[in-house]
Amino acid sequence: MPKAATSRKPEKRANLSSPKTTKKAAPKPEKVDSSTFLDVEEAIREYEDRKASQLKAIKKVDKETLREMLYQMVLGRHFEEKCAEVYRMGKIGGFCHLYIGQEAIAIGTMLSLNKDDMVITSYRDHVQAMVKGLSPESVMAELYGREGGCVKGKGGSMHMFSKEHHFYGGHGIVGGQIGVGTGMAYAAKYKRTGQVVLCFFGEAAVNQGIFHESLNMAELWGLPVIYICENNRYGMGTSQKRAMSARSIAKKAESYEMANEFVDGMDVMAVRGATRRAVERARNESKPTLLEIRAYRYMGHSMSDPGNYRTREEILKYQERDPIILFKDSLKEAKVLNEKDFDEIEQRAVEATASALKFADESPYPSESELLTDVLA
Amino acid sequence: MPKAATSRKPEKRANLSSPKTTKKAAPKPEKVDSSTFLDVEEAIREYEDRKASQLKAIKKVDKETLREMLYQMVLGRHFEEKCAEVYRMGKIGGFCHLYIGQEAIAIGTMLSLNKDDMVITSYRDHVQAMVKGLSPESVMAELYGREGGCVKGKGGSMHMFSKEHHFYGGHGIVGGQIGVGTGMAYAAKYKRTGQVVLCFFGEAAVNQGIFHESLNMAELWGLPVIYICENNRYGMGTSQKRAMSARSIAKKAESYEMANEFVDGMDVMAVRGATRRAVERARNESKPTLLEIRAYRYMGHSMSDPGNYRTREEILKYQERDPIILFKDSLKEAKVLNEKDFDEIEQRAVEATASALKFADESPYPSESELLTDVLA
Amino acid sequence: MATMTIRDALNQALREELIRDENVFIMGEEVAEYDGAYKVTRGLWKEFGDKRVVDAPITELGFAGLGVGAAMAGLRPVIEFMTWNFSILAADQIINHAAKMLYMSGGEFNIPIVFRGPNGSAYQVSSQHSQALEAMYANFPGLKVVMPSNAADAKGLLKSAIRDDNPVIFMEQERMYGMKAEVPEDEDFTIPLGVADVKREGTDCTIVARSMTVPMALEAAEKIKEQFDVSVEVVDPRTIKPLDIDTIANSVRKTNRLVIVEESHSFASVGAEISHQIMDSAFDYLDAPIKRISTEETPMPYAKNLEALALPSVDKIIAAVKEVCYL
Amino acid sequence: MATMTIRDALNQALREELIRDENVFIMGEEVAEYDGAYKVTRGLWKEFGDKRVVDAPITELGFAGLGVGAAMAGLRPVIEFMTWNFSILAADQIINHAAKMLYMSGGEFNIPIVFRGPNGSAYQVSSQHSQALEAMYANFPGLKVVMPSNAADAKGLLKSAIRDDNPVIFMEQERMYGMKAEVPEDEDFTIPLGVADVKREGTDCTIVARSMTVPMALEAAEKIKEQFDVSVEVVDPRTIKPLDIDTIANSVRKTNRLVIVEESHSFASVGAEISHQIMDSAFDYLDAPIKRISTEETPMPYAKNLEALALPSVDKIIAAVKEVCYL
Ligand SMILES: Cc1ncc(C[n+]2csc(CCOP(=O)(O)OP(=O)(O)O)c2C)c(N)n1
Ligand SMILES: Cc1ncc(C[n+]2csc(CCOP(=O)(O)OP(=O)(O)O)c2C)c(N)n1
Ligand SMILES: [Mg+2]
Ligand SMILES: [Mg+2]
Repeated sequence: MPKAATSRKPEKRANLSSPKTTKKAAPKPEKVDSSTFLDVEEAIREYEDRKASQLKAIKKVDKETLREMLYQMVLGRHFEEKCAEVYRMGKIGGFCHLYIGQEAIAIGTMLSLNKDDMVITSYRDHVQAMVKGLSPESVMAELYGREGGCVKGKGGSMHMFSKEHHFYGGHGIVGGQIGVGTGMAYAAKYKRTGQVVLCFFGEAAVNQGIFHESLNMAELWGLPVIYICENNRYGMGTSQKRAMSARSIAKKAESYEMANEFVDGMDVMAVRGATRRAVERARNESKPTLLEIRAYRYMGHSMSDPGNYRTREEILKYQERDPIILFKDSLKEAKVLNEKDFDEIEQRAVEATASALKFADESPYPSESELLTDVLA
Repeated sequence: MPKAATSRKPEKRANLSSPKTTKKAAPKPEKVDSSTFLDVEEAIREYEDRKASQLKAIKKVDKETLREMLYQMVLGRHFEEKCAEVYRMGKIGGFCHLYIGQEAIAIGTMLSLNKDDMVITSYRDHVQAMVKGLSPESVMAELYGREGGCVKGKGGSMHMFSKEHHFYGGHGIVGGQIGVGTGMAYAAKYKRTGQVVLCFFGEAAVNQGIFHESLNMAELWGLPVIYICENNRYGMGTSQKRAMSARSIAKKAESYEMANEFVDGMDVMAVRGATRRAVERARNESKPTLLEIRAYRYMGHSMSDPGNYRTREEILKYQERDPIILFKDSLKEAKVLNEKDFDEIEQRAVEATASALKFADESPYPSESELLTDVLA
Repeated sequence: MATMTIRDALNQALREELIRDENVFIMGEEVAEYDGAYKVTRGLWKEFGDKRVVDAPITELGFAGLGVGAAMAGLRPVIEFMTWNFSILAADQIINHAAKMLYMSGGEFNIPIVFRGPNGSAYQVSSQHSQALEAMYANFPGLKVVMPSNAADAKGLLKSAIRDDNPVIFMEQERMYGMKAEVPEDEDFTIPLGVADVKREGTDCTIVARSMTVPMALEAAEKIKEQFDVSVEVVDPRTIKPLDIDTIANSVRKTNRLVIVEESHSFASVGAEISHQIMDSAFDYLDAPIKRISTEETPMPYAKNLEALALPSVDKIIAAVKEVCYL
Repeated sequence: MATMTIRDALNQALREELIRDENVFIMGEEVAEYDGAYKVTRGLWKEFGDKRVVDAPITELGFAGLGVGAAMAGLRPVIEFMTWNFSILAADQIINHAAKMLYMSGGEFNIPIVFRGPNGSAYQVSSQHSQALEAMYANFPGLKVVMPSNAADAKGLLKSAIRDDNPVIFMEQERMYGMKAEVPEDEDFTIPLGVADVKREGTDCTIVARSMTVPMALEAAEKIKEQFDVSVEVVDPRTIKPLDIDTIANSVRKTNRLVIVEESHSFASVGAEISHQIMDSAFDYLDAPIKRISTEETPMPYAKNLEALALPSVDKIIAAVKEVCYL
């Protein structure tokens, strides 16, 4: 069971929500600035506030949906923790960017889409792919570089794709998918399919020129695309503050006279609500939206990360606000589930991940003839 | 004598300020939208307002400077009109982008710089180059592709340069100079030279990614650069409205928390004032500014331009507001000069241009050995 | 057959494909209301309207990326670069996205897109506007590269490019837009990609030329025939990638001599590739080293006399043929 | 002499040049506080501070352009691309601005800048992160292109690149950062750009290799000596442009056989250029067609087995040498 998903209201101690990275450590005073201090009073206040607003939102949604949301979050967390484990065993190669801490974004945004709505994202794509419908098996086998992977082992961690599930990848060039996603929305409008596009990227990608070029075209031509900036506070080792002159990313939309919203990415229901408003705007009015959803990346940027650019205290501060714990507590309080239901959910996630690992392990390497196929259609 | 520089207060007739493109023509109703109608009442009102504010500004500046400003504007106008003439005779090749209508920008921004302040601009660079100190001879000879040109005939119309005059070109890739200009400011700050950079570009260049990338870095690192968007309303045949989702370019600076100002580019004193404020900010506080200076391009984008994207009425509307006529009238009213002084100024401009043409005509073609020099230092 | 310019042939190809397939659309700077900077898209916006012929902001990377995404989602974009020089800004979307999408998605998403526009020099447009970029793009697997040299080829190849399921780099030449030739009128006239064309038969020396250098090579061949009674064969690969090396090699096996002419910088050029492949596949047939005429290794100067010196010319071709024929 | 890794040799070169010339500064993603994505800049930010070692936002085009402007105005920037793959976004500033500035300004503004970073494949980093781009950049006049293959060369060449008054494309290889060799300790140790190095002498066959394929070629040469008693000479051009073709040609005139090995796509590659130039300058000395081993013509696959197949290898080199030696 993924420990971080343990249901507990924050208490006055530090190693509460307990992924490995948060084990209590001697503070490194030279790196700590006041904004990163762990203020437990504040954590509790925030927790109560979030829960209150989450509870309100929960009331409007059916139980099945809510339980599925929690399941997907727990699966995402558990799957990624296992990835880290098997990566260290050498079963996964290359880069491997984990999603731990950001689950509320993928689940909150995607679970109320239509099946044929299109999604595109960066290299941090495992959980996005699964929420969009790819099986954990096909994702894990891809990570292993095996024939059973969703793209036959040719893409790897950064390049999950599935036409069937309208999942358009999995892209490795920071910002590149912002242009491509804009084009997908162009096609949807052109063909009047009624599809909308969710286009995900990190906050550091916002500095790339293509963000600017794409938003201008999307607003100019009224494209049904929702630009979702997953602001996890860092691009590799560089905090937003050190890379961006402005504090608000959402407000950058105003340069294009585009609708925008700032969203609390620790609250899956807030994410869901904002996305639904944006989806409506896209679907009914063919208008784009920029969402800045603020969350936090618990793990390193990829599996090799010196971690010297932030403090343990800072990580801890955000883990105190874990989106899974919060959502579980809310659902319990709202009587959507009890502890036993939660255990079952966790069990399902554990089994799904185990099955994925087994499938991946047993899947053969791609045949050598694959080297030269798919170069041209 | 350049007709457009004739001193006359707008009257209730159309072909007042009279470059060839404005000859009265049958309106093309299918292309006219209300914003382009020639409202003569409004033109007069605007003229009076501008003159009133210009007169105020004039009072604070010495006569020599004011006369030099007028001279440079008249020279710019006349020089460019001659370029058009000799281009049609085949003496200039390739592209040739004229500055007619925008003179208040180059002169208003540059004439109160320090000598060693740096300037960089696009392909529309003849007047910028001359205002920064290059001789009309060396600019015209460059247009002719001759040895006596400022870059020995290697660059042509789009690529004027002079290290001596701190003129950094003359660049042909839309937006490219925004990145380069940012770097020049980086060097000035690095070396603590006290120089500031004026970086010019058109309003269509604002859509390019490099604008966004550069402004972010400039604000993030506090670079002494003034980004000057010469908003002449069109990028080739595309109006701002058809290429940009937002109306205000100046406000785009807010995406970077950068200082900015919208400036009336028909009023050379307004341009001068805004630039001086920005230069002070750059020089004393090492902070960048974005200026949007709105003017109008009277001629085609380059010498080959079908002109089918706008109406004669629209051109006329702006020519009624000619910046040279206005400035001349203001100076007369302020008793800075009389008609005779103006005739002398015009005479000087005519002579300078004639001398430039003669020099260019007599300058030899570059020697063949130049083909392979300057490839590597 | 009708006689028309390359410009009109391209225009016809675009028009026919717009009619044939409603998923085809054209996007680029000034392609619509302005009728195209070089008038290749003349009249198309009037006929097909805002949806099918779209003026883009000056954001090459952005609209190339938009094209890639639109292609992924089922459209067949034709993206015009006003000139290929500006495509360098869009190279990431062409090279890292369009070219690799099919492969890295394990065959899930092909990218049926055409990037087109004039390539190479024009008339004194100086360093930043005169580059030929075929070597750059042909280096990357996943792209096809096409360079027509006359009106019929221009039409037939462009139609094939639009119907192709892969990203195609389609390179025209501004100096050639006005050149006329006969063009078949059949709406299903296409020329398959990947097939070279022998533009002139000969027995003593092969010239491989492409784009603007094909008419030069033909002129040189005539003059050489007259002056030296040497019979020159001119082969135009038409498609640079995939390259029809067999047609070239067969020619060389017959003539035993090869001159390659290209309007492109020489270092790691397409000419170098042809030279290497011929050396590999017809080594024993070569009676002289392969000679290559490229644009001089310098950014393009503006001055008229220097520009002329920098480019390939009929005289340079004649000199090269004389050299390989030991004349 | 001290034994050190290529990573440390590069680091030393940077450090020494930062000390030597206060106009030198380093900019790139994660080069400062993070110590460099691949640790080439380790410790430099701590030692030289925010002014000299600068973390840039992820805006390749922007900070490459900033570098060009800073160079115009008198600094000597060293711009790191985290990998060369990302430089494609910056290509316009490299190709259209840095490479052409001196020429189009008629000699007024030279651009003393180094663009550096790892080039080519790493370990299973898939299609968008595995490209080798030397052919692309070497095609454009106005750029120098350098590719070291051992620690001493890495240091000596990087110091020369930083002191050079032109834009230099400096390409490292991630797989090689940990390789050790002896490196002179003299602070004025430099290796001139444009001079090839014979890494191993031999009489029967020449291999031209660069970057990662040099150690492969040396290993292959040893094995060939053992197995077939064939003596292989290995030449490393080190600088791709300007290319020291004379050293290669002299070797071929001695051995009469040439194999070119490159970790790069083959079409219009640097290998093609070397092949053409040798054919041109040593045609009569060649006893067999020149053989070229390149990366396979496909985007890089992720799967370990496929990645290995795609790349050059010692076995492929041995097979090629056998072929040209008719063994
Ligand atoms: C164009 C480009 N530059 C640099 C990189 C290397 N890189 C990969 S991810 C990354 C950080 C991106 O941060 P952000 O956009 O915030 O997304 P996050 O990783 O936080 O999800 C960097 C620098 C890249 N892949 N592409
Ligand atoms: C990257 C690039 N794309 C396209 C062009 C062709 N082009 C030259 S000028 C121009 C219009 C630019 O308009 P704007 O920025 O408003 O400047 P203006 O010409 O009005 O001064 C275009 C499309 C170019 N030179 N560079
Ligand atoms: Mg981030
Ligand atoms: Mg404009």
